[in-house]
Amino acid sequence: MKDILKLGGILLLVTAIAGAALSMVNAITKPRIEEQKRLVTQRALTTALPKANPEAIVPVTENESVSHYIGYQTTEKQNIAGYAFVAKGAGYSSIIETMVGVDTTGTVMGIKIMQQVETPGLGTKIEEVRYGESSSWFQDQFLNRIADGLIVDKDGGDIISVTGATISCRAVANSIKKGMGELEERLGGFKVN
Amino acid sequence: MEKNFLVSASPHITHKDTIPRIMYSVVISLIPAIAGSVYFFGVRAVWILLFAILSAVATEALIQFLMKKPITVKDGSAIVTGILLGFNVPAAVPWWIPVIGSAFAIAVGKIPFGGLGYNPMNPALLGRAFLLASWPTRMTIFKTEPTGGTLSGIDAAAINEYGLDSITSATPLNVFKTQKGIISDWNELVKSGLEDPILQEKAAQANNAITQLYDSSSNLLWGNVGGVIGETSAALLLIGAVYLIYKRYIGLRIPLSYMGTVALLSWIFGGTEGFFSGDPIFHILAGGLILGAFYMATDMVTSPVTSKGRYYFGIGCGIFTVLIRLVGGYPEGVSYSILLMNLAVPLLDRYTKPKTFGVKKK
Amino acid sequence: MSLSNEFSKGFYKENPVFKLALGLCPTLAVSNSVQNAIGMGAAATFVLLCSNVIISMIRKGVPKKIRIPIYIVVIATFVTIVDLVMAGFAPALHKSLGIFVPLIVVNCVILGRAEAYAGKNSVLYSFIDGLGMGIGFTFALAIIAVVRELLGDGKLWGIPMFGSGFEPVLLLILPPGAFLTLGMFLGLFNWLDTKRSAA
Amino acid sequence: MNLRKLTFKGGVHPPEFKEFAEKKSIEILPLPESVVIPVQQHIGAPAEPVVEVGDEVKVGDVVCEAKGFVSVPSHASVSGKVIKIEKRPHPVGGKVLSIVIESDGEDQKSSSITPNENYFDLDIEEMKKNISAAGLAGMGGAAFPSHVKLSPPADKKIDTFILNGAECEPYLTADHRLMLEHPKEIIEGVQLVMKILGCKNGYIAIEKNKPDAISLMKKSVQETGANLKVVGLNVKYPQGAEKQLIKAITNREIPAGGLPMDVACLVHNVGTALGIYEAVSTNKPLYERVVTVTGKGIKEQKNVLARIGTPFQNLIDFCGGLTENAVKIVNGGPMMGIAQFSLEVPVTKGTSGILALTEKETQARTPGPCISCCHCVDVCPMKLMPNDLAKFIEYERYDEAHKLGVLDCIECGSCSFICPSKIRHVHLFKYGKLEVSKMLKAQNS
Amino acid sequence: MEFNELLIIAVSAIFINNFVLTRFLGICPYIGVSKNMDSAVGMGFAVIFVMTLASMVTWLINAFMLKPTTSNIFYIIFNAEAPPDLTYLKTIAFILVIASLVQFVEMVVQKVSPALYKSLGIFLPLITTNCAILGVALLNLDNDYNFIASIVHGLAAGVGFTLALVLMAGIREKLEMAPIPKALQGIPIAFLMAGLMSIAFLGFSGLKIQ
Ligand SMILES: Cc1cc2nc3c(=O)[nH]c(=O)nc-3n(C[C@H](O)[C@H](O)[C@H](O)COP(=O)(O)O)c2cc1C
Ligand SMILES: Cc1cc2nc3c(=O)[nH]c(=O)nc-3n(C[C@H](O)[C@H](O)[C@H](O)COP(=O)(O)O)c2cc1C
Ligand SMILES: Cc1cc2nc3c(=O)[nH]c(=O)nc-3n(C[C@H](O)[C@H](O)[C@H](O)COP(=O)(O)O)c2cc1C
Ligand SMILES: Cc1cc2nc3c(=O)[nH]c(=O)nc-3n(C[C@H](O)[C@H](O)[C@H](O)CO)c2cc1C
Ligand code: SF4
Ligand code: SF4
Ligand code: SF4
Ligand code: SF4
Ligand code: FES
Repeated sequence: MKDILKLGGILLLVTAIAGAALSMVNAITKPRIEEQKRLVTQRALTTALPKANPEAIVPVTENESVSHYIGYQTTEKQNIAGYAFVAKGAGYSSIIETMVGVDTTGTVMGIKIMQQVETPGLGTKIEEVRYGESSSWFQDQFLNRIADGLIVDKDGGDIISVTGATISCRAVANSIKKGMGELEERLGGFKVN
Repeated sequence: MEKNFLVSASPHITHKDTIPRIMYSVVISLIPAIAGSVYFFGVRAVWILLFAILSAVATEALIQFLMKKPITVKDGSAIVTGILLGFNVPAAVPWWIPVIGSAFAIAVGKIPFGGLGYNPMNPALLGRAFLLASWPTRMTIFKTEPTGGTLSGIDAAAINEYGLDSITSATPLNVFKTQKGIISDWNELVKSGLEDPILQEKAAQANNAITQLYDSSSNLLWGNVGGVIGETSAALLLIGAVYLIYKRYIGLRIPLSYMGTVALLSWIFGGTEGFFSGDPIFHILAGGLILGAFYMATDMVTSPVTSKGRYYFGIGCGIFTVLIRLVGGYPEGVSYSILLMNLAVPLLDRYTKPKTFGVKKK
Repeated sequence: MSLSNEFSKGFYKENPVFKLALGLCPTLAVSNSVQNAIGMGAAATFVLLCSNVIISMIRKGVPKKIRIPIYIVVIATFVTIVDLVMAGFAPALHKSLGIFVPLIVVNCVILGRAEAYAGKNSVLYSFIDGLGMGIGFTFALAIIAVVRELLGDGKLWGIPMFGSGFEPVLLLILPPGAFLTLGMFLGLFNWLDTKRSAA
Repeated sequence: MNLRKLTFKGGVHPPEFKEFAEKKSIEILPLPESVVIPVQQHIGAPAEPVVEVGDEVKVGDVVCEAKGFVSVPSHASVSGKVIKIEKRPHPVGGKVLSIVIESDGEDQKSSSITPNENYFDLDIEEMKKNISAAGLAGMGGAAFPSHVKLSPPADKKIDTFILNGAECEPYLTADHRLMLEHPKEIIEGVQLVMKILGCKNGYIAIEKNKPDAISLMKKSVQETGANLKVVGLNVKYPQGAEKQLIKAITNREIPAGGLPMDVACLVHNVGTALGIYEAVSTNKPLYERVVTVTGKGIKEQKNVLARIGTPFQNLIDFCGGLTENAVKIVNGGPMMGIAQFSLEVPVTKGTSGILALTEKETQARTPGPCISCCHCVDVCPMKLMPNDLAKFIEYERYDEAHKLGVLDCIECGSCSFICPSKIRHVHLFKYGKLEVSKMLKAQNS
Repeated sequence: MEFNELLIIAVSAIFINNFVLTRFLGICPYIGVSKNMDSAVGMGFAVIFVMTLASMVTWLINAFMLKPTTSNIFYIIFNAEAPPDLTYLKTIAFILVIASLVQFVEMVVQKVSPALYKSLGIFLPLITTNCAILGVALLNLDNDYNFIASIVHGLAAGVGFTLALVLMAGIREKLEMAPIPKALQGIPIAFLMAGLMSIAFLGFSGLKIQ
């Protein structure tokens, strides 16, 4: 019995030392990790809403979760530059999450794929940046389109899909299209040009 | 002086079947289907089959030579593997596709496990699965018109002139699947309260397309459809199969239980209007089911030896085929379902051992 | 045994992956690109080094009965440190290695070395052993990754290596490619061994 | 009879080649110059020589005595002088102690061979004694002492006797000829057996490829008024194996490791039945038997009545000798027979045929890999898995081979016959059975 | 949670993202214990059992001890100002919990059912350092599964592992009696076989279950 107590004590001591060490490391890294997480969303938002002031993009919540973001042109939160939302669609092997920015007329201003676990070399090419270019050719196709134009070639539209990955591409296009429909409803309609 | 007589254990006579005899019979039985493939796809088909066969045979011979083992390509099994691999690629692939596919089938799927008789999975199908995973685009361009083309794939001229799509003809199952996808997308939208006129229009078209597909069984039977080289004509494949059945090199347990399961399940689940609205005939004739059920699921090496085991094997193949066709990532499920069931063969054999004569059932 | 020997054994003679068949899960999982492989290798080497050192330092005070739990706590601590630091400073790598960073805890190489080596040897030797084994592990991951990334993706360290005409063997960066490549390498090393002992 | 097909599951259809000899009446072989009588021609304990070199013997004199119950005596098959008692090659393999008798050419019969009047009314024990004294060992191949079979333990009642006239082995026609030439005697033999056992159901089972034998037997049964059924069996090898035969006729399955008496049956071969008739009616011991000398390697295929102990060479010479291309000599049929090194070996009680095969028929078979074609599993009449068994034995995993039932194998050879890869299952199984028995013995002790 | 979602989790863990064949978890036992069918089955059941249990326990630990919620027991006991976020301790907490759990299960099984212990017992200690168990706990966390979903995921992951293991054992028992080139015998051929198995399992990739 005494033996067990002693062994338990040693183990507890070791664990406590470990815990203490970790809490120190955690204290140092925690802010950075959180900053990194925030940066991911922030970067996506700035890509999606290039015209908005990066400091003036605010989340809109509905039932305790973010439904979409509103981007203002100025720091004082005036003049809406556009809206952003996260579109989710089932791809080939994962749910693809895309940050989408649209202007007030319902035209896509920018998109950024945030999360996908598609097949390397196939579905992952929806994020491919060609050698010598600076942005993804697939995602660039979505710019300046309205919802009706978001159809991939295989379905009769003119968004060229990544060869061999129609499913992933269709998921992106369809999820954005669907998200824009929902956004339109929420806003009570886009402005007509 | 007396002569020395041969001495060996009984029996002293054996049946005339030998491994080469069986393998070459399979080759013969495939001749109608080969002829059909030339008719449908032009001389390209010949080249592709030739490359596939040569690569299979050369790979086997080369490895055995390097390992200083007896070279056994004379037994004909590599030839069968080569033909069946060639049958499993579309006609528009460049020459290196069948070459690499056959080489993989033999060098990875067969020789490492000890060669003929020891490979746990169907080499030709492994070759196909390898090609499909590695070059999915190459492996899914189908065309129906017989063309010469160049050895490196489809003519560049053709691509420029018509655009890729005009020589890309989807397989019936492909059409079936995309159209079904459109209908279900549409239903999704309706469910979420949105009605998109464009999609509505497309959904109506899709319904139409599926009906038309169902009506085209005679084309499916004779093979006038897109697909890999060997799968298009059900009738020509069946001629060869009848010969093999007559020779008793393949039995009916696997093909019948396989096709029966596909027919039943596709009838129940395959329709667009709820249960029991699918078209079993379509599902049997479209795609590679006939090729798979008679030539690949029946590969002796990779199917069970017990008679109950063979029924279960066929049923399992059928279930996976329908599952993949209806909800899987590919339009066609035959190759994967056979590969999956190959994995279960040792278990099937183990648990379906016949009851020894005179041993009471428990 | 000399120090240099202790250091170099991890490359070939006692290579943890090819010879001892340890740490196979991460080997398979992260060898789809050289970047991932080196990242994982570095993380594992760090943990291996630190835990070897600490364990050989405290080995005399550790009661035999609970040495494994204690080793695990020590290892888990360093793993968590790596995990946190990586998440903070190399988020992209952290994301692509996924749960395999925390899983270094159960990596058999590390516990294996703790039990087989650090628990019995001096700090200096344990340090060298950890370094050698870690680098050997990284080396194994890297050569598998080179094959897989080069042939399966046409790239090395993310940089395209072939002209646009090259169509990579996608299968190699898919899960089956991991098993097949590792299997081939294991066979190759076996074969080299038999050739060696024959010569 | 019900509509159930008279057959069993599995089996093969080897080419029959019965036409070589089936139309040839039994010819009597001239007396040989000397005969070689092995002390072991049956299953059980070897018999013990009771003559010495130099002794004069007459045909039918006992030359070696049964030793124990499961054993049979053997008799001189020629009259003359015992010239040697030494080990001689035996058709079943190896060398066996044998009594060599030089014939004096007179063929004097022993005085003990005397007809019994009213033999049918003999006491049952008396009959069994006659059978035992006649040295009868089953002539269907296994050479099991007949009197033992006829003395089942008290708790095993036998209600069915089956006369095995299947003769399913290709080439062989000895039983067929016996049925055509001695139908009445055979039927009497059957009736004697049924009387000894007190059983009611008697069947004469003949494969349908011998329609003349079936109709003659039917006619003879009618004429003698015997209470017997003649049944035609589907032509399929090994229809004549007793387990399969009993299954086909009675639908009873002998339990694994069991005997016919476990399902209240008894099976005897046609030759044995005739022998029983002769033993009971005339006290004639088993000193001669019908042997089919056949095969493409024989110039003139014949059925000959040969004295036990006659060297194979004599029979072959009588049939015109071997052809140029004869390369293999088999004691018995091609499916279960045993290949011989030389023609010195003697005809024994179990020699139903001498088969000479030509080069073309016996091309050297190099076994290939098993391609799991499942043919062997389909044909095995014992429903074993010969492919797996062969592998287990090849890799010396006798424990698994035992579990898979290697001891139940009847060595019929169907699996090896059908195998496209020419795997020598039976060879492996014979060896495997020995190893398994060794293993079991070791485990028991 | 809806039945459908649970079904998806289960099918995914067994077939689509099979733990062994696509996630590369539990490779050591997969290679090490698949030489013989009986031990494969034993190991399989042991893993299913421990995975389910570990999913359950680690979920509870995470929800009530590590996560910064108002139901955190440290928050409740020590009446702290704000619930502490201890999730950074998950690795160390989970590994210790799993190790003690396995030890505990071993003891209980030994007491309660010596027969079961005989067939499973030898596999239990092996499981402690099996990354599949820790992996399932971490994945439950990553995917934000609730209690029921975690249990289903753990169970299905175990079943998927067992499926791969048993299939492999069947095949390897046959490979024991095959003329495999010397250099490939043993572990190398097992990996090649795993690769081929994994190719067959690609057939499940992209499966859409509604
Ligand atoms: C191993 C493997 C992985 C695949 N991954 C993806 C993927 O990530 N995204 C996708 O859309 N399709 C994927 N596919 C699906 C096929 O490429 C499918 O046939 C293709 O989407 C249809 O061809 P298409 O894009 O030319 O229409 C994958 C197929 C295989 C064999
Ligand atoms: C494969 C096989 C085939 C047999 N075929 C025959 C046959 O055709 N005719 C026959 O009389 N005995 C045949 N036998 C022997 C019988 O099983 C049985 O031993 C015999 O009929 C018993 O009669 P006996 O004691 O008079 O020899 C065969 C045995 C085996 C194992
Ligand atoms: C030890 C032993 C005891 C036997 N006892 C009997 C028996 O009591 N009754 C019987 O009919 N046959 C008996 N037999 C003979 C077998 O039933 C069978 O006829 C013999 O093994 C040959 O059959 P086969 O030619 O079909 O292989 C016995 C065989 C052996 C080996
Ligand atoms: C009826 C039959 C079907 C066959 N099917 C295939 C096949 O689908 N794929 C293949 O590679 N080989 C096939 N073969 C050839 C051979 O069995 C194959 O190469 C072995 O699997 C290699 O060990 C077949 C052979 C026969 C007799
Ligand atoms: S002796 Fe041979 S051929 Fe004759 S019946 Fe018996 S087994 Fe058949
Ligand atoms: S295993 Fe035995 S009983 Fe079965 S077919 Fe072969 S030799 Fe005949
Ligand atoms: S199996 Fe053996 S004991 Fe039985 S009859 Fe055949 S040879 Fe004789
Ligand atoms: S018949 Fe020959 S090749 Fe066919 S399964 Fe049996 S042993 Fe194998
Ligand atoms: S590293 Fe995963 S089980 Fe060993």
